[in-house]
Amino acid sequence: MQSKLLKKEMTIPADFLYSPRAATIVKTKQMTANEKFFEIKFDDGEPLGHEPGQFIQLSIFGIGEAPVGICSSPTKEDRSTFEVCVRKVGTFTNALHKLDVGDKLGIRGPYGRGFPIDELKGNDVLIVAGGLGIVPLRSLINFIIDRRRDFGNVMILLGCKGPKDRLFTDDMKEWERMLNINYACTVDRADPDWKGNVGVITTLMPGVHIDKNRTYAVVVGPPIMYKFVIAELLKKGLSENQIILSLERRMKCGLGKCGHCQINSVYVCKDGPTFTYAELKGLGEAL
Amino acid sequence: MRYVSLQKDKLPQFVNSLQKKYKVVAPVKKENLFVFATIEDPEEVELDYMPTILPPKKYFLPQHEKLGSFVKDNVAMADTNIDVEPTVLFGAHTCDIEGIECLDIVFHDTPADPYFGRRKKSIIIIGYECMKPCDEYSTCVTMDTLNPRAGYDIMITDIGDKYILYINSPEGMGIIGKNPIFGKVENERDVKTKLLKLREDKVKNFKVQIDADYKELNKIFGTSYNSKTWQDVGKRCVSCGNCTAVCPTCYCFDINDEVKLDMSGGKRERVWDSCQLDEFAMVTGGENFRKERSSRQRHRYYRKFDYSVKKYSKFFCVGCGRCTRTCMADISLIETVNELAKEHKNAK
Amino acid sequence: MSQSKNKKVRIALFDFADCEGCQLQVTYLNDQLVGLLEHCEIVNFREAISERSDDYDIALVEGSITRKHDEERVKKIRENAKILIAYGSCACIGGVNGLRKKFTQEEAKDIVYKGREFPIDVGEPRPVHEVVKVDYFIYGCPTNNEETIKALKSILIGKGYTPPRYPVCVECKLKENVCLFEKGQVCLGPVTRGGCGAWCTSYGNTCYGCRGLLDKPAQEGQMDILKKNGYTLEELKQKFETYNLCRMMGEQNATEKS
Amino acid sequence: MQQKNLNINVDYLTRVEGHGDIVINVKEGKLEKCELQVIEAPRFFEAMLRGRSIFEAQHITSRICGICSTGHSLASIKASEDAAGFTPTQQTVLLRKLLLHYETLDSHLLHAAFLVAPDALGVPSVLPLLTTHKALVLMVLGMKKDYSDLCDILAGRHTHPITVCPRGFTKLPTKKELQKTKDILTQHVAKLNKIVDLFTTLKLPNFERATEYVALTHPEEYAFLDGNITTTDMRDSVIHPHDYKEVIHEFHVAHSTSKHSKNKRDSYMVGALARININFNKLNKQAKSVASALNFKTPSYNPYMNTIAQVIESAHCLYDAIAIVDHFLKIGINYDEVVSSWPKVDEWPTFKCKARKGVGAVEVPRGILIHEYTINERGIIKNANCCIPTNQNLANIDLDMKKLVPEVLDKSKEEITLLAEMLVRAYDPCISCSCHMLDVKFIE
Ligand SMILES: Cc1cc2nc3c(=O)[nH]c(=O)nc-3n(C[C@H](O)[C@H](O)[C@H](O)COP(=O)(O)OP(=O)(O)OC[C@H]3O[C@@H](n4cnc5c(N)ncnc54)[C@H](O)[C@@H]3O)c2cc1C
Ligand code: SF4
Ligand code: SF4
Ligand code: SF4
Repeated sequence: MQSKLLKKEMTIPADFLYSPRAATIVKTKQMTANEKFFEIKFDDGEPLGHEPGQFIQLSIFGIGEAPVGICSSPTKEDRSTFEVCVRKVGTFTNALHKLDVGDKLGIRGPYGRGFPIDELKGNDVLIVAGGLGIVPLRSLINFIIDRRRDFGNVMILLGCKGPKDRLFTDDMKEWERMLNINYACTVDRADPDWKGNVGVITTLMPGVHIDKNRTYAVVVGPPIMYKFVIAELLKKGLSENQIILSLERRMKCGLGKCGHCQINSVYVCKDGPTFTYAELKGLGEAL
Repeated sequence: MRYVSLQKDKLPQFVNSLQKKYKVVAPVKKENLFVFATIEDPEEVELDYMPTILPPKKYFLPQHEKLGSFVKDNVAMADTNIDVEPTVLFGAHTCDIEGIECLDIVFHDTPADPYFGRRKKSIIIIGYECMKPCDEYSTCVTMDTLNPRAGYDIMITDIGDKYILYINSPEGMGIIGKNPIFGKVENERDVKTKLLKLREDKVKNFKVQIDADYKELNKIFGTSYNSKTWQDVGKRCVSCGNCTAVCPTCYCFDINDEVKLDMSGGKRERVWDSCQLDEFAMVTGGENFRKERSSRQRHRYYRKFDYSVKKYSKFFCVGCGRCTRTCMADISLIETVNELAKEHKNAK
Repeated sequence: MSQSKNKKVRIALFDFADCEGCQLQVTYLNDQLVGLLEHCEIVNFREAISERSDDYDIALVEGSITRKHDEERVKKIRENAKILIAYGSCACIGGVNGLRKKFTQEEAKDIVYKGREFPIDVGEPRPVHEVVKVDYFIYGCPTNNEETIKALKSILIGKGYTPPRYPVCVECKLKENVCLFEKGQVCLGPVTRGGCGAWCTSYGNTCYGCRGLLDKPAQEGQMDILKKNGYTLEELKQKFETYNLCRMMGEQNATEKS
Repeated sequence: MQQKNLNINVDYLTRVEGHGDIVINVKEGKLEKCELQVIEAPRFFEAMLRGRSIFEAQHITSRICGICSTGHSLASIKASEDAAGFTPTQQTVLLRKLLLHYETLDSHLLHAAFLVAPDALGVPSVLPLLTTHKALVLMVLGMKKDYSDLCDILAGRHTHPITVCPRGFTKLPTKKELQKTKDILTQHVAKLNKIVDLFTTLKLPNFERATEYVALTHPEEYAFLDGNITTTDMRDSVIHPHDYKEVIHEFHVAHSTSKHSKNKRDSYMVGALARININFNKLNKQAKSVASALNFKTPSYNPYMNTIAQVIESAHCLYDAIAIVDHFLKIGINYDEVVSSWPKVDEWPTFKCKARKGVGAVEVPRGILIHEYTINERGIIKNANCCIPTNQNLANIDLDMKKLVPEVLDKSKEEITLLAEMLVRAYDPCISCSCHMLDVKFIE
């Protein structure tokens, strides 16, 4: 289950295994009360060189590190920067939220196995995002948009708690507008201005028509969502190999050593964070 | 020359000669138990010892290890090189050597861990073969770690009237060198035969307590994931983390930053962690993927007998018995595995 | 807390019902104290200096809150302080003061002040957080300077401080001590919050639980262990009580209520 | 003398351990009120000990006072052992003496150099001394750190010692640690001389009031850890610690949460001055030569001289500590004597406690400290009483002040305040302790 990336890493001098590379924040945006967007550039000008679905370890010395997914596509116009979107939940993320344009931070990575782009190519792609799950998926969606010709039908289903919790609303407007993308969004609880769907994400599923022979579903969201969405997808006839998920676990090293992200015999940081449902099904602690 | 002999009374002299060039760490007494410690006086060395409280992994993966330092307003980590004093690990048992081998596999798996690598390179391992069982908790026969195999520079075997030293590496050769305290071995083939015979004979002294052999073990774990044994073990466990700390093949760690008092900088270090602790697998939002003590204990066993086999084709239990010895709740590896073996057999 | 270059963070120490042992630890900081004083200023430290001030950022509150008068005093401190730290076990969990709770106020007064006219407000020993909001906790009887420094640094750079949630055993094993159970003794290490560096057990004594029970102690497992070692429930309760009576009584009340 | 009104209220005495206020009220030249008020949150240790085992009494009573925790530990252990009928080994006794010496040295030096010297040099606190006597201040700070290190070696920590318990020590120092101990103590000889030099130049107020002095005394040594009780009024007779109540009569006063004590007179004094007045001849020769260097003569009725007595005692303790360490360096430590703080299950049958009383009397820096426990046959404390040195001195302090203030009424208010403060400080009171322990009587 080793990705191409691991070979790349071997060329990093050993000393730098735990040493972050210096980077600077070039743009920030408060997306919701708790989520903030950062555009980051390496001080040496090198691109990050990631694949959609991979993650990096952000580092603030004195505070610590935290793994976060990359939300920009490697096909982005300005390849010298990349983007992340972080929810404020604890020590590190609180400290990160205090940073602004011009502030420096450290980056390790990219790490992990991204979404299986090669397999998705030529096929239909159903993207299901719940809450923060949109963060790594945005990278994939924008990748697909930039390489639209390589993919078949593309459907995006989005679920959030409420209209105010929606991330990347600008992108969403764009996706909604695009004719070659099917886009739907639902919220658990509406507010007076909300005109769209109301209900958990599975309520969108019946309306989705897929060709089970050529569709891959890429699903990212909280653990509770997986259970229901996977059941729906299997009902629609997708095979376990056609369902792709991304998992979140506690991580310290990102290098397959520290043991925190271990799910049964796999390490999320190295073997994942993306998996096919087939890979995870037998793992008792995965979902 | 692969073998030399050493008169028993010359052992302190040998240790003394090592001390001239190396820091020597060896088993010494601590109250009624033993620990590996830097020795000052060769007389402190206790070769007839029970497995130490902590295995020698603490020299390869220290309890607290600095990864590097940093200064304020600079994101680069400096000082990532570690200097390891040339060290001799003296008198390590074969099970512990096997434990170091397990760690070696993990830390050399891509991407290789530079800190472990450097320590491994700087530590010369002189093993000491067990001729009799240490206590009823070890399972070295089942785990096939009783006899020396690999991972050491020199192996000392007590053949009764004297020691035979087997030299297994250029570093080992460097140590033996031309030191006159060692005797020449006339016929290396004879010695080899003699040692093989000795090993055949000594196994008889060891009582095998696990009701499954090496090959069956993995199969047993293949069917035991949902065994009720885990509930029983979980009920007794107090999550003190002792079993993982003392295990020669447990290597999980945490990474922490600590700033200096004047806040001008600080260091990033890694500290031993334990999958038995409540928070170990907790993520944002409070979700904990191994909330129950039973699932954490199961995880530990599976890391020894199943996951490691899937990942590295190797058992990560070396049969040292420490986890059982240290557990105040009397959770016994032998009992647990036998319980699983029984269930496995009955299911069949 | 953001620090501007020239204004030092002002730290104040206060004591309530206690032995002042935790404050005393501050005087043992030596070089580290000097280092700390580069960006902090200690105001209100009755044991060492005379000056007093109401202008401080961080208040270290030592001791349990007992009397009405103390309750008001600590409320004032809370108002003045940006950050309030419960310092030491008396402040964090009630500590040995909790043992007083085995008696009613009247009994206690009678035992000690029998025949005295002097009015005495006995009060109920309470950890500080039961009276005012506490931002951080530094446990220990006495507090351990290594932890105090670690916590202060961590708070000063804005990271905050969470004491370990694992038991004393973790640190004890890392120090390679011979386990007390191995020697046939009863130790509260497995159910006591770590962070002291296994202080007592490293010196051959048992853990007395001075840092308080873990949030989720394996009480059943621990009882089993102790019983196996020949100790009675009564002895056990006694051991737990030494530092944890405030919490134990609180839990009892809670169950009584429900 | 002019007719004067004076109202002094020193709220929160600084530079004494604990909370205390001095109140002096003079109306038209007449002293109306003059007392040391001690009001602190009471903690009821007396109640807390009830029903506890003698094997945890040390741990609990140590928490009476962080500053005097070693003294409380030792007195408690002695009371426990006495009650259980246990005699400690010679090694244990010597090591306990060593620990008590550390405590005395640490406390005396801090008091003399940091709390009293500033007064004698006419500065408000130790801080100005940092400019005038920087080397000395740093030296004393260093010594303080040394004692904390030495306590770490022997007891695990200074505040609330870990290794000391009934029956012995839970951990004994290694040979290397003993050598380190010796090195540190040897360096202190020269350092102590510097402090002695400082005190030869200092002038302490001239004031005398003869009172009764109470201390332990021992036929073979300058009594700290062991001895019988005697007083200067008892001449040469002694009483066993069990009968301490024949001398120490406690009573309540309104202005303090602490108990006061007296014997035949209205008050008595305990502490370094009392000890030296009684046991001067038993001082070692080094201490005696310090006494002559400081021009100290017994008996001294000047309470301000308590500090001088402390400096002399420091010399005694230091040289005695070195002798103890030398002894162990020579014959080695017997590590088989390590004990557990609480008897193991299999040891219990060997404990045949009888229901009886045990008393531990120890000379701690501030004077004689007594713990008295009555236990049942299972070693459970039924009744406890503790006499704290500072409490025993409170009545004497009040009477000293009542004599002192009229003698100095011609001075300014500031000067009077200072003299009164200095007087209280001379006693080195630990108000923390004094409020935390009172009479302990259980009515059953
Ligand atoms: C592969 C991966 C990708 C992620 N991508 C994103 C992202 O794009 N945006 C985002 O906002 N968050 C993301 N996260 C989650 C993010 O890493 C955590 O929210 C963050 O580490 C919390 O750190 P903290 O110091 O702020 O919280 P803490 O104060 O440490 O703790 C808050 C909570 O988070 C848990 N936690 C602590 N450390 C981790 C950790 N390393 N991983 C997971 N949970 C942890 C704690 O148990 C606790 O419940 C990702 C996590 C993983 C593993
Ligand atoms: S699991 Fe137990 S017996 Fe096996 S290597 Fe680890 S400590 Fe030793
Ligand atoms: S926690 Fe212990 S050391 Fe601290 S003040 Fe309270 S009794 Fe004293
Ligand atoms: S070992 Fe136990 S009693 Fe001792 S300091 Fe630590 S928590 Fe407190």
